[in-house]
Amino acid sequence: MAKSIHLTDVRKVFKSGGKEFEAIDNLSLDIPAGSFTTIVGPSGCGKTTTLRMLAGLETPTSGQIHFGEEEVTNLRPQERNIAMVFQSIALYPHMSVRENIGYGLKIAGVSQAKRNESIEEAARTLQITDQLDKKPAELSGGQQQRVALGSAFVQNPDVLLLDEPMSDLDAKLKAELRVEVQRLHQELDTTIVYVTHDQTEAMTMSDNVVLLNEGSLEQFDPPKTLFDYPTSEYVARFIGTPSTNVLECRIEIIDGVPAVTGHGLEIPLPNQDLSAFTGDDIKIGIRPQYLSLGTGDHSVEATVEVVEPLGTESVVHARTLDDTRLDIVSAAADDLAPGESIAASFDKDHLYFFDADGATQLFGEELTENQSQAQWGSEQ
Amino acid sequence: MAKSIHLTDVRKVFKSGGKEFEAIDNLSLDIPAGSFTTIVGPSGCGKTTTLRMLAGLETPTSGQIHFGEEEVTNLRPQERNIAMVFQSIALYPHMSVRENIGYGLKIAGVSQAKRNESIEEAARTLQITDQLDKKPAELSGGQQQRVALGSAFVQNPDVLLLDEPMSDLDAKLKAELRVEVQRLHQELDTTIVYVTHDQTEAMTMSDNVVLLNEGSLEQFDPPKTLFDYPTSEYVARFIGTPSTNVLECRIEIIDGVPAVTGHGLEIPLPNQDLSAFTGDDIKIGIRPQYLSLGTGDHSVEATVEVVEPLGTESVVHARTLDDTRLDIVSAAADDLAPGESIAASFDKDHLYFFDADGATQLFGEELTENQSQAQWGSEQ
Amino acid sequence: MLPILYALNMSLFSNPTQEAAFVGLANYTELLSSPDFWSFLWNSVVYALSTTILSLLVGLGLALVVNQRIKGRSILRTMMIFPYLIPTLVVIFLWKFILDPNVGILNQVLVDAGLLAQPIGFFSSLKWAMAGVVVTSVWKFGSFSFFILLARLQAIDPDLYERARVEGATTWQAFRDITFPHLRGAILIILLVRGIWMFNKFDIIWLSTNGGPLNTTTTLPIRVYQLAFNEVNFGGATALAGIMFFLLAIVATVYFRVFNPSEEVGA
Amino acid sequence: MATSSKGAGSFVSQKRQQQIKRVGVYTTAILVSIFVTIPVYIMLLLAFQPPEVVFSGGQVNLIPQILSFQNFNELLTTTKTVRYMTNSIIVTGSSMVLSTSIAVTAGYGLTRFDFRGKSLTARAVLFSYMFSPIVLAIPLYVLFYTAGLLNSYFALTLSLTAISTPFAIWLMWQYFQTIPISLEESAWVRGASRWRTVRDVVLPVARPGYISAAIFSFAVAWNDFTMARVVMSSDNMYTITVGASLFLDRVSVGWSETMAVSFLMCIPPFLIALFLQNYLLQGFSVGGLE
Amino acid sequence: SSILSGSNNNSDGKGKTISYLSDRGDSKQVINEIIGEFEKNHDYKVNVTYTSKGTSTDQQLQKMVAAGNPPDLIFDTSADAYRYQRDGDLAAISNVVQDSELPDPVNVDGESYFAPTMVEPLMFWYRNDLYSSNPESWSKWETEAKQVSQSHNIKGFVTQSGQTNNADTQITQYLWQNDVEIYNGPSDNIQVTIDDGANRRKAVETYQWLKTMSQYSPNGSGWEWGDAIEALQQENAAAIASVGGLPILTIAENRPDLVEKLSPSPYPHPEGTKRSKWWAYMEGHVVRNDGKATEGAKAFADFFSKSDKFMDFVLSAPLFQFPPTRKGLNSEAVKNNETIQNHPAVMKLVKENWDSFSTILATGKDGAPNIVAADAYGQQLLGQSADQLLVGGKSPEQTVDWVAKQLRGLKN
Ligand SMILES: Nc1ncnc2c1ncn2[C@@H]1O[C@H](COP(=O)(O)OP(=O)(O)OP(=O)(O)O)[C@@H](O)[C@H]1O
Ligand SMILES: Nc1ncnc2c1ncn2[C@@H]1O[C@H](COP(=O)(O)OP(=O)(O)OP(=O)(O)O)[C@@H](O)[C@H]1O
Ligand SMILES: [Mg+2]
Ligand SMILES: [Mg+2]
Repeated sequence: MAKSIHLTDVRKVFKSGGKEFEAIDNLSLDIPAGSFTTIVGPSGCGKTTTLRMLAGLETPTSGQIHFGEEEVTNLRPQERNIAMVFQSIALYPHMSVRENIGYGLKIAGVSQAKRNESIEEAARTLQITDQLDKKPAELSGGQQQRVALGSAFVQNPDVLLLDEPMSDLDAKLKAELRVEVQRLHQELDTTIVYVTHDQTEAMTMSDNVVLLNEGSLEQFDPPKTLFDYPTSEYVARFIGTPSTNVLECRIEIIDGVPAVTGHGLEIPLPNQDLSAFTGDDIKIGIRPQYLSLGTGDHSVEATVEVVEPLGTESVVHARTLDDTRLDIVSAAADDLAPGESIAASFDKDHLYFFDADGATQLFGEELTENQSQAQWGSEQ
Repeated sequence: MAKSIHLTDVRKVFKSGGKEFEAIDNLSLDIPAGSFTTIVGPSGCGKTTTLRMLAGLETPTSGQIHFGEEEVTNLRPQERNIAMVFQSIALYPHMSVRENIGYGLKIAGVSQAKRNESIEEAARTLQITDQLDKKPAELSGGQQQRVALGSAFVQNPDVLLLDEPMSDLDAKLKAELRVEVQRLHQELDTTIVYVTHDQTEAMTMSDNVVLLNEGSLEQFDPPKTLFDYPTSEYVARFIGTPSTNVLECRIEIIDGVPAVTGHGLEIPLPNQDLSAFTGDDIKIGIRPQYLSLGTGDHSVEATVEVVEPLGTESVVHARTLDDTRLDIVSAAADDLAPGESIAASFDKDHLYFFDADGATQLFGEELTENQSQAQWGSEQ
Repeated sequence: MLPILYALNMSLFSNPTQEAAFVGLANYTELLSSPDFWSFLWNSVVYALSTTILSLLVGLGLALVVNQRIKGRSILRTMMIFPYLIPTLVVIFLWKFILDPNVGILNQVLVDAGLLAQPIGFFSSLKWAMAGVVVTSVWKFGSFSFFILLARLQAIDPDLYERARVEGATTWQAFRDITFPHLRGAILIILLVRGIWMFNKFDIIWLSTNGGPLNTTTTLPIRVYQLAFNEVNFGGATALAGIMFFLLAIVATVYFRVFNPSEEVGA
Repeated sequence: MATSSKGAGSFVSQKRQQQIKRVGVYTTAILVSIFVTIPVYIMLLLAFQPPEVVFSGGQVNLIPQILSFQNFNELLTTTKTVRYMTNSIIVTGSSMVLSTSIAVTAGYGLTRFDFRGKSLTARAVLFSYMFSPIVLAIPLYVLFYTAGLLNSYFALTLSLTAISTPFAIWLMWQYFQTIPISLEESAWVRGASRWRTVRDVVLPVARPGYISAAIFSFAVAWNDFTMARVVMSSDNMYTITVGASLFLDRVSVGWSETMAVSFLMCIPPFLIALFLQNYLLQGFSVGGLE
Repeated sequence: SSILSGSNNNSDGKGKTISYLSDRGDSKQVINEIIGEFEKNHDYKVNVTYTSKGTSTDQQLQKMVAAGNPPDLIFDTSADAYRYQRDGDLAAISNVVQDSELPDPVNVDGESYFAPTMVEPLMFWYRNDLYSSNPESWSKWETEAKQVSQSHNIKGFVTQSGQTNNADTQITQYLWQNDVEIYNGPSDNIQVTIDDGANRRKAVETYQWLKTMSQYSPNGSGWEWGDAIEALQQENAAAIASVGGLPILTIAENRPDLVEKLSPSPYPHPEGTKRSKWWAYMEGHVVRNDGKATEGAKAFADFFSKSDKFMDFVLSAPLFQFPPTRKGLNSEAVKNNETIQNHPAVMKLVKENWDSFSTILATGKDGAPNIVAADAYGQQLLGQSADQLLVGGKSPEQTVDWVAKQLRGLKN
């Protein structure tokens, strides 16, 4: 039975060599029952720690965790009906792949025959049928990871915790397994919490994404909201590859209308009350995908540094005249050479406006729509 | 001193529980000195095994390996001047991060002071300065991986072997470190062999890409060639995400001209001698990025199954009328609903033509250019 | 191995330390035809098996306990290794002083508490003598398996336990499915080697009961000693040692066949 | 696909099991403490009190009355206990170091190198333990006499090492198999020689293993009576076990002196247990247990 | 001794080092003094190897013999001496023994092979505060032991049994007390006579008495001398058998308050028997004939017996060891010994019974050396017979049959 998950002011402090290290800082989250939540964030931000607290493998230093109505903060892992794939994979070295996958079922008292059925089905899905009789040490990295995944697949937990379960798999297989994980999510009545570094996974699979920043919550929203309406420069930069370009500008009153200036730009913000920021620094963010080569309404001049061909598109790494990095994704960049001068233009609809602290103050589309977005509350 | 690497008819057979398992099958490769070569391939195809043979950790069952002129097939790892980052990371649990990174230098007899300098520089680059005094068990997965990477950074080997060194890092950090690895490659005079599942890495970093398929070489070419001129359906499908769409068609003579038909398509191949295939099955491949929604010169009808929003673009998973999968990448798919009927059109320049065995027979651009490509020989 | 061959050679002579007369296998046939031999063999088997298995269980239990995070485990660990390190001579002193009917404090306490009418001579009663030597042996040798198993326990990747806990395994199941497979090789070797040693163990019994009363604790090695030094029949003694050697060799060969203790959990 | 009732198949609830486990753990700990402490307490009781105090009134007085070194004084002035102890410490120490080193080297070799008949050899070595050591005294004496090695630390150290090494090798062989080879591989590719790898990587990780081997060799050597009796025939060369057995059956030696000498014989084991224990605790174990 | 290379007796110059095997570690100091004097006067060095009591001398001896390195001189019992003589390993030391007043228990064909240095007679000890008088006779022992056991929280007696020297000596002595002739015949034709006619009846009687007494005794199976002494010391038993004044030595240390409550007594005897044999150990020197310094060893044995430190040696355990001659017994040294002075009753017993002191060896016809008895003692068969009776539950008759059979088995 899928359960909702509630974290209330959870903190986790590690003691290491006499020093204290705060891995999770006052994290509160409400994850709906049956939902698929992805945790993302830079390496070392506390994703695994959060998952381990959900599993009962670490006890929060303070705060509570509830599964549904039940407080589980101090319950042991065995007492929570969960399954987990470890980032470290953690296969039993002395058991064959088959036994590894089936171990959870064996514990649950499932009969040999039924177990084998489940195991073989999982193995087929994961394309490791040939490896079933090997020992983990004889597997490749990706095969080991699939075995770990397999042992989660065959179970039927209230909460399924997956810690980067596909980091060692190739894109093609990943794409196939993504579909399988989603199918599983629908079949089993379970709440999934999924840690990943792969934004495609985060974007495509999840109902909600948690973005952590050094142990605190940065944003918790559905993926599309996260992508389109980042609440901060941090989120905007972290989500999406290549990273969102950020240009430092100022707000000036031009012709009585506040406008963003800098980098040769002049973007009037007619009906927005940014007067508070007048004379202040403001930063504008624009995704590389929304920049196009050539001049337009708003364009920035830059010098090409490197062109990285990605197949159908290329990433142009350039620098503006004042040396700010500017990345442009374009399908027509093959003939650009390093050192070449280019112009990159954008539609102001796609802009984000951040204040000096990095909090988002305005989305470009508000300029034209002139209405606040229902999906997001203007935090801070 | 960077050295070229030559594999000649290398085979590797593992014995496991009485059964033999051929992990590498007659692999021959010539990797130029100082180049950056990426090995890609599905999980379990033999990438790690190849790297381990280069490192001297496995001995080929048959065949030779040369570094430059010198045969190293049976040399021990210590006798090859190499550095390696293991897929399994393999940090020394009893040493601090600092000692872990510096161990290779210590072996080489570098003084404590110099060692510390290198270590700290590497740590800065890898953003693990704060972790230097921790033990590996106290690190997050990604931090551990960076420590492993750090220990390769500080060395100065002839050959640097990296086995998925960034699989546990977030996209942003990965992008930054990609640049660092490339800088390192230029600074150090070293040949790099890099195993990865991340196609962006493979495409952006490497001079050449090796694509393995169940232990044998599928294609060995610069990344752009691999992407644009795959020698087989296998390569076309493996490289690029989402995977290349493949439609089964036939060659028929229409109006005296051979043409590809099927799925409602009719693509004349006027000046190509595909008469040998007349009446035969042929497969056409088209990348999802080259499909656009709506009808055109050549278009296929399909029904939408799922739309995956990826941020700036979405992937439309659809099925043709005869149930073949068809993926389309589009920036304007937000309003498509599952079940909707769509048409996807393409430019025949972007087509690949595969015979029944999957070998590429023709590239779409040849149809217009009518000249054979210098970059690729028509293998098989 | 030279001394063993030398000893086996001596077993073919009637009085090998003095002027030796070659008697072939006579020493062997004489021993094997004595009915006492079988009762001594039985005693040896009882003693060896019970001490080996009990010390293994004790050692395993202790190792599992100390492997827990409990307070004072380091003091415990020191205490647990200690009995194994002190000489048998001292062990016997200590246990005699406890079990002795006269100065023994166990008797004193039991009698004072009214639980016993009169002191029991643990080492001199038919009922208790074997138990007495077994307890003494287990006290000394329990820690042998303790420190070996503890070392092995510490080498088990804790991730495996975490995974098992998440999969819902109880403490017992985790022991059965993770701990035991990792300890299996060590346990099998401990059983074998400890078994061999206890089968050949001489000093504890000799110093505490001398093999008595009425030969209830006379094991084959005690008999070897009596033959060699009380009855000055060194040929007989070495022959008996030879018989024991062959018995053990057969058992060990079968044991290796069946259990293959060198097969290890891959790391 | 699977049942959702975790822990089915066990009749006792998790919480209960946990309680049972805790109770079990602490009971064992306490029992063991008592079991080990009582004999030791008695030893101290007798060793540090004059006999007439301990035995006065026809009972063993379990509560200490006064502290006295009379028994030790007696030992140290009328016997060569100090000399015997020194001898024991010398041979035990050397044998422990020697045996552990051999065990580490051979154990590593057995684990990491493949050669024909490897496990057969290893098994054969264990067969040497099967011959009753009682009758070996005479052959050994003959051998040592012939080799002119009687009465030397060297010979005794060697014999004790010969006794402890086979099993110590087994221990290390078994232990090294638990160490992931990738740790070593990662040192090799950095150019560390085999020996260097063993020193820097394998040994620190194998610490619990070789400490077991050291404990074992110590126990064998410190406990030894037979070998010392075979090799040493001069009063100045006796080890403490032999030396003590010489004066302990004197008519005038009672329990008090016996316990006093026992106490002396327990000091090195205690120090060893303490030292190895701390050494074991330092740092870590592979899994980062501590 | 050097650390690296052992000292090999061979290398010390041929025949100039006397290799001496002794279990008298207790008297190490005196022995070293005597050796010092000997080495001053003779061109020999003496190299002592000490062994602990019990079988370790045998063990050491066998090793040395097997290696072709036998000792020249051994300190041992007369029984063992006779055994070595029989094996042809001893050199005669008639001049040492016959020129002096020493007893001559191992005399074969007129040649002496054993130079006694001390005598250790058996003796009983009882609690004079619990026993109403010195019981002496079987029936009185029985009544007294019974009375003590019933009216005090203590056992009146100790019956020892099992494969130990003390049990063996005690049972032998009990049999002797009832005039049982266990053996008969000359040295070369020893017969086991314990189950013949009158002997059998008397032996059964003896075992019967033992069985009766065991009711008032703790289970003494496998007890060494010290165990019985501890029973006395801890007031678990009111009377024990022991060697000389050994109990006094131990108890004086642990329970000084108890010493004066202890009185010596001869072994219990049935009414009307004469006391013919009184077990006394005899220990001394034998010289092997296959050593490298046989002559030196003879000289040392002689020097030892005549040394002015000889009495110091004997008196290193007063009340327990006594000089081997009556002259020695009456010597000033003995008289002046403080411990002996404190326990005149012990001395009185020894003096009065001196003539009936006998070793187990001298149990052939007319005291001829009896190798069967020596071997029986080596394996403690009579001690085991008591175990059969008291622990194993055999009847006295069965016990006699059992022991007779075992003894005959030895003969063959
Ligand atoms: N020791 C071994 N015994 C048996 N089979 C092995 C052994 N090592 C590897 N293999 C098999 O060889 C094949 C290639 O393994 P390898 O580790 O080279 O794969 P890989 O390409 O690195 O895969 P991944 O991307 O999953 O790491 C796999 O199918 C694996 O199961
Ligand atoms: N046992 C520990 N002792 C001390 N610090 C720890 C310990 N475990 C984790 N940390 C620290 O806590 C922080 C969060 O760790 P965590 O493993 O949760 O990161 P993560 O988000 O999973 O990172 P990654 O993506 O690299 O796996 C890291 O900085 C790590 O160094
Ligand atoms: Mg993590
Ligand atoms: Mg791999």
